[in-house]
Amino acid sequence: MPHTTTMATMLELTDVDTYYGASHILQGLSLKVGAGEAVALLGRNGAGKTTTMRSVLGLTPPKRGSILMDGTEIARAKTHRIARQGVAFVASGRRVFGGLTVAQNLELAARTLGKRAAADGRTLEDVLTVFPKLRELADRRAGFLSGGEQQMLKLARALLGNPRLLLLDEPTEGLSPAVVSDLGRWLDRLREQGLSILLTEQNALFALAHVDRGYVMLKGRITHEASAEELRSSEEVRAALGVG
Amino acid sequence: MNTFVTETVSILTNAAMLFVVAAGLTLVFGALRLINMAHGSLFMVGALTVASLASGLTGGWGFAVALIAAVGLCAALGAGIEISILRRLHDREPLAQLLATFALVLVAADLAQRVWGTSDRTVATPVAGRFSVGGAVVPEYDLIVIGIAAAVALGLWLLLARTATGWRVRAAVEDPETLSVGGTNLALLRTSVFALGAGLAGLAGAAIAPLESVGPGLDTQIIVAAFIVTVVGGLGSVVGAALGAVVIATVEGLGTLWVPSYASSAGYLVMILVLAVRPWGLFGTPDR
Amino acid sequence: MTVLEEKIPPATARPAPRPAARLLPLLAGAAALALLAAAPYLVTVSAILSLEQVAAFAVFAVAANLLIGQAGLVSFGQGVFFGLGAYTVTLGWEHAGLSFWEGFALAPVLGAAAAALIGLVALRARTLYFALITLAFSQLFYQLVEQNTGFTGGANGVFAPVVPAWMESPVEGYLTLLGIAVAALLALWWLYRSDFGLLLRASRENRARVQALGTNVYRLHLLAFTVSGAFCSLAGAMFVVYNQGSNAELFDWTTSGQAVLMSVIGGMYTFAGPVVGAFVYQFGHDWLVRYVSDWQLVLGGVLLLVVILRPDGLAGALRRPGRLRLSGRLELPSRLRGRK
Amino acid sequence: MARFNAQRWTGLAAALLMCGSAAACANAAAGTGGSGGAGGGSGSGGTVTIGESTTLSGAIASLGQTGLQGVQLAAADINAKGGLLGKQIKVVSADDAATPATGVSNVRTMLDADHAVAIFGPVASSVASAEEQITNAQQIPIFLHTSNDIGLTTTTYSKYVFQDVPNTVMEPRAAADYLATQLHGKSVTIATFAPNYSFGQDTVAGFIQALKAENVHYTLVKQEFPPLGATDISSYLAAIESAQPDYVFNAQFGGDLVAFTKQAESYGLFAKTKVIAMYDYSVLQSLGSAAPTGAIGFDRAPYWTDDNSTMSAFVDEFRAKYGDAPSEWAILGYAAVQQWAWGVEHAKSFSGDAVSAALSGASPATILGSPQIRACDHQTELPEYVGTVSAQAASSSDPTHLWDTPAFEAQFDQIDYSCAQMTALQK
Repeated sequence: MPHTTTMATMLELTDVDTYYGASHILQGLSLKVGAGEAVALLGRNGAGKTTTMRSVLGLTPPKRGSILMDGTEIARAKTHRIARQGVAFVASGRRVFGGLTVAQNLELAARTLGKRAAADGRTLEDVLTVFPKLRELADRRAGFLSGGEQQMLKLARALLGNPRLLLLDEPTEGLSPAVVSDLGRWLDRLREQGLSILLTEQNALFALAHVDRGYVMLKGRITHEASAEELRSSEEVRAALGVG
Repeated sequence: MNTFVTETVSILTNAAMLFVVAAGLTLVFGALRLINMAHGSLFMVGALTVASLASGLTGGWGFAVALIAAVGLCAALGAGIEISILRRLHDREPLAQLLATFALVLVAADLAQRVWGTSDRTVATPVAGRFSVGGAVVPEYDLIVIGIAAAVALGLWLLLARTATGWRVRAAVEDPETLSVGGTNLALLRTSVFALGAGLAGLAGAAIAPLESVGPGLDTQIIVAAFIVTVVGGLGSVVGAALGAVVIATVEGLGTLWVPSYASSAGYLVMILVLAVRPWGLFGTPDR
Repeated sequence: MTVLEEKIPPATARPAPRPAARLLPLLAGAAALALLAAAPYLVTVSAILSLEQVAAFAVFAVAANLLIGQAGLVSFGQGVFFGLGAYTVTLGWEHAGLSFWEGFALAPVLGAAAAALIGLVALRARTLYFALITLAFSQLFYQLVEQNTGFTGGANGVFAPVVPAWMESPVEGYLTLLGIAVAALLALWWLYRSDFGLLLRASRENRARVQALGTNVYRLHLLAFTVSGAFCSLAGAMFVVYNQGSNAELFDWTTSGQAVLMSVIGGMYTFAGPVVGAFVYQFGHDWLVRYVSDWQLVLGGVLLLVVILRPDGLAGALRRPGRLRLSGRLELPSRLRGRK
Repeated sequence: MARFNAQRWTGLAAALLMCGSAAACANAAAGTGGSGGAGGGSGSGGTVTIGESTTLSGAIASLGQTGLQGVQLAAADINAKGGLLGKQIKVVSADDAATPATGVSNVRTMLDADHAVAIFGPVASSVASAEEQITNAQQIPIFLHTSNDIGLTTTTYSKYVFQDVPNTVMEPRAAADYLATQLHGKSVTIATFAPNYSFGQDTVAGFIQALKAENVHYTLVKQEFPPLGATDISSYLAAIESAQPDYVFNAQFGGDLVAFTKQAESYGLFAKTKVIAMYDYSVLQSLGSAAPTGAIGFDRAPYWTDDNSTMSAFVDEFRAKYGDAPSEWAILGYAAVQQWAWGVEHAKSFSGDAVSAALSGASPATILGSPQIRACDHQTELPEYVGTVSAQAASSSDPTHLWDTPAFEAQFDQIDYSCAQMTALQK
């Protein structure tokens, strides 16, 4: 297991303040994701986990603070520029383009960002090898897929952009136990391939089983930071997260 | 038979014209969630451009050149409007955007009067002939108008169904945020779609110019008709715009035959009836 | 009213205003009223004429804004009721021999009845579809009035000495309209401040929530549409005093659009906004039309600036900062509406 | 707090801009438009003000714009000859956007703020009838030189109203008379086509009535009423075309008539059918070489049919000033100002009562000769002109097709109601 102290930093948030209108959501938030590291962002509903991701993506730009992506400041960049820096996002919920077919969803992703790294990056073929099910569903309208299939499609779409950092927002939400364990396997495989990952989860036990390190958030601030094992065993954290 | 053919061709021509105007409006609504009141102004600019070029460029090719110039000018104007004004209002409620485009209608009316004056102009019909089918007269230019509409319909279908840009436009209707997260430059996409819509308005104006007196007032004449068609078909749906155009043209055409004095109200009645039954139009989607 | 008490954070819900803070708007209102009543003796005749129109349009805009700004229902069809009010007076005089005041009293009743019927259909549509179905009603009425020449006078309208002679002079006409406008605006003010008004604002912010808490939003909106129709119709009847008659264009969507413009220019999230809007728009319009050949260019340009620079309208600028924050939760979130 | 203040300032700036721009432009307009109006517009100094509120924007702006040119030129000519009762005439004008309420607002301002002593007419009849209410109440003469609804001199008539154009009864009657002279008792099929509002309906009804009065043997095969300003009229045209009438009487004017002609041409309607419509100078000029040769046109004051020297001098002057021949709207506007000026000189007063009394029953000299102003309804006894659109362009440099000469001149007493009929309509 690599240690944060020695490895290069992929993503670094420093003293980030983000507002929704007048509400102060992120209050001086700082966190780091190392290159090739998987990090979990834990906390209850409303703690600001999704806002953290939206801040990184430029969807809800921070008012103050710095966000470095592989050394480049992205706190004030446009969302599509951030995506082109190699940040991919798998949102929670049914965020596929329901009116397009599965094939069109995938091709759109491949043609938008895939070209950038086409030489050595993942091709549509590679992704379909990982998710063979999607090949069968190619001509189906994405809106008609099941929750698990949609999750698969969202993940495949994100990977087609050849990201260096993958943001996953509540990936297990609404999935059946079988699909959740599939998801775990895919995550482990992506870690092995050296992808940096930041994921938010309500299901702390799932998250901590597939990451190196974790942060606990409360009311827009980080309250704890530790390795996955420590967090798993900490009574205090378990209580804070409401985990049995 | 005679009446039937004449009536059918005229309904088709009317529908074709309405479709070309409405297609741009509905496309813009789909991708930008914006009702562009200035669509009629761009339509007028298209017609006026052809009218001022037409005297220098004669014949069928001359007209084609003027038509392309009109489309180009309107698309450029559209891009300018989107970048300088509408982009700033994108995150605001739809009413703000609606009023901004309404303000543009006022501005455009006076500017057009400044540039082109108040007198009515005419454009020589590039194809003045006519032929007869089953004893009924069909103007050749009607076929050109129908042809232009068919080309626009085919072009839009190819764009939306077959190209990545088209998929982006459709995806932008559903979930612009996810699209930008995937690396699409939304601002550029919006500008392009608005310019395309404006170009289509210009095309419609240019196509109608040989059949009309071209002068002030064309803008407001067309915009309400375009709204009816777009809303009946469902905002944002190109297929809906086509169907809406046919429905409205048919109702007006048959109304002309059967109840002439109420034909002009028929369009509004149809719109009210459609929305009473399907509050989001025939092919629209309920607002999220 | 549990809905709203939940919505407004307790800290900002109803802070007991300092006595001075409560008195100030009252004093300002009284001063403005005194100024308006004295206006005929202070300003030129042409300004009085504009003021006469403002009196009718202020009622029209505030009534329309009950839907636009308060309930979030952007109607482009309030001209239907404005026109109906005007025609009730003139056609009542012409066909039924009603006096001006009889027609005037009948106008809001007919307006309410028509609004209830139209609302039943129109309110099935939402957001922009609602805007456009109301626009269709506006145009439909316009066409019908213009075509039924025998009954309505067609495009020529009904211009006849229906207004009592003593009201024909600008000063008397204006003072009468001012009195009626103040009474109507007080009634509307009471509605805004009532639970009904609060519920309307709540339904604008979160329709599903209000519905879930047991209010039938469709019925709520139908009631608002009816009330708005009644007051718009009253405003139309007032307009006859200025216009000395009625004409088909009063039904047109451009008339409906005027109410929307006034609300937005003045500020649609406040009660006074549309009144300010009516002032600024009418005076601006009258001056521009009379003295500027490119008046549409200037009007459009200014409108564009207001829309871009002043999302809350001019009334936002005239409001004291404290008040803005006080009602922040309830009145500002439209800005946040874009967020997911 | 700082942010709020910023918003506050932009808001106030916008408000100030609105008022400021209006005021600035107003001052500018007053400064430039008041040509020598140093004495103020009140009529007490060296100037006297007349007002022209008409349609200067939108679809019928061309009628209003040229009408205004006629009025301004007439005032300038009178001023050049020393003015009226020693005063220079100042013309204030405003756009009514074809909306009665705006027309009312304009006229009330012209009367109350500018102290205008006479009002000259709008394009739309609805605006005219609204303005009559105001001028009647304030006892100011109004000269209607464009809108011509018969109702303006009947139901809303007062002694302050002057109708300076052939009215809606006269115009179709003249066309019917001309048709009768062409037919020599032959029976024909006729269709009508008119915008769907009072002007169109009245004109068509008047035409049919006139055909009956002239004992024309006709069969009415089709009547169409498209909406005013309809963009696409092909289905209405198709209906007309399929009825194959010998004649189509069309009550459209201006841009609508131009569009009708273009679309009718594409159906080949002119090959089998003669169209009778207001093919006046403006419409023929817009159509240029696309003019429908052989169609029957009517015009209220075609400059080319009048060969008296006063008219030709006026045409030359108008061309020199505006670079174009005068439309009927310009000619009638000019003549209306001449009438008013004549009335002022004979009454030796600007008062509405005096001018009205002087003009009633008088025959002032204008560029249109000296037609009488009928005492019972203040209708100027103008003829209406009807002609056949020529196959020849006016000249090698001007592609406009005018009419074959000589044109048919329908005399006033042949085409208008009698005074007894008018008085009955006035109630």
